[in-house]
Amino acid sequence: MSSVRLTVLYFASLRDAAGRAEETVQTDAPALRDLYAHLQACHGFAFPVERLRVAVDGAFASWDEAPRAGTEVAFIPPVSGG
Amino acid sequence: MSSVRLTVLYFASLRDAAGRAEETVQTDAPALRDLYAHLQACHGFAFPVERLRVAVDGAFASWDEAPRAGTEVAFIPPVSGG
Amino acid sequence: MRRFDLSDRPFDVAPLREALLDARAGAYAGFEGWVRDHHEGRAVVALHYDAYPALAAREGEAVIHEALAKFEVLDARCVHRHGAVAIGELAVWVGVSAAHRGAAFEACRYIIDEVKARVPIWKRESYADGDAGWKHPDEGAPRD
Amino acid sequence: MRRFDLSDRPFDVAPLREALLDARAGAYAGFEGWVRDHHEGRAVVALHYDAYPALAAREGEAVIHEALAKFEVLDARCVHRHGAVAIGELAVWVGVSAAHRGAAFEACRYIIDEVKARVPIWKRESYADGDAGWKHPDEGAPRD
Repeated sequence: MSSVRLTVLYFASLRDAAGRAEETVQTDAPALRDLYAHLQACHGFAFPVERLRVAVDGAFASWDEAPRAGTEVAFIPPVSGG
Repeated sequence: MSSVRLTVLYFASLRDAAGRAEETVQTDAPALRDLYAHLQACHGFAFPVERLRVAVDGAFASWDEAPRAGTEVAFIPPVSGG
Repeated sequence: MRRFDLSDRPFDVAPLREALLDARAGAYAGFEGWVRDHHEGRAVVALHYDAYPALAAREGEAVIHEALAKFEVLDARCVHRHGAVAIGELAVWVGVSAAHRGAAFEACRYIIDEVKARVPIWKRESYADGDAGWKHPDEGAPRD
Repeated sequence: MRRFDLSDRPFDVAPLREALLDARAGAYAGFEGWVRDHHEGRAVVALHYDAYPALAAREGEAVIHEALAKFEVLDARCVHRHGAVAIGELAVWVGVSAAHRGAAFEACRYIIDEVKARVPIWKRESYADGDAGWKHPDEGAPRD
């Protein structure tokens, strides 16, 4: 299992909970789902993974994808535009 | 059966067929339905009464109503606003 | 207050729309019917709307009051042109304000559908080939 | 051509609407979402929209292209505010032009429903009592 460095973006209440809009993370999580679980524990995010979507480099992605080095990962809480 | 004098208004293709926007009519028709039948024969209106509505003094009325003196009767062909 | 009007000249939608907006209104739905340059494949060069103004006003107001009663909306207005209308001009406008969007859309749709079906206004199209005619849609025909 | 935009300042609907109208367009349906002064009975004093612009642009364009494919419409646009928005300001606008009104209404409704459901934009309301909070609606909750 290789370790990769990537950027994580936080929006809305996740940003408030994390206290930052983004952070650089070094991770050996096998999938984005595991990356979220780790960061959820760090920052105390309230959302279970089922209520979020995940995006990589500005496009929706699957939680089963492996984190890739140099990408921008965003956890997308339920949206409320309009 | 008394005879009454009233005004008839024509719109759209009925006006074209009648060659006028309104006319004063002296009628002893028992109902507005009969008044239309008479004027249809005079002017050669194509519409059967079933395709029209009738209005008296600016409000929709029943074809069974008796014509009343001094009123304004309008035959309303299928509308096409919008 | 009148909520349905006939206008014998071009009118501006902006002040009508603004009059419908207030701090309670989260949603505004609008509909505009424009004079097209064609109808069923024929080139249209001019358009004229005939109307029975007294009955149109009464029936138009009735339609809007039905919409205000049926749907959870704050206000609604409709203006329809009367007389000669040029290609590319606005023929009819409907605006509805509401707290929520569902009711705004439904009331707007209801008003334009009922106005087209019931309000005594008739369209006469003149075609590029010199022909012209009043539109008297069949009752059973699909509403357009 | 971009059909979905985020705007970080108030924008004027008039030129956007005009750009949608052409001689083929008989029908125009518009929707506007305005910032209300209340939400579920609480007085709202300020509003902020957060967005993930890259993904919002992609997802907003996808929604509009879906609408253009699903419904017989000529064109459609949507603009959504981003950042601080004052009470009484326009938060989102959708405009659709079509030959016929049914498709215009349906596409307009589709776009605002999908934008609200899918595009990564989040609303933070500040209340008169000093409280504030991000809106993260339950997935199963009725869409508003």
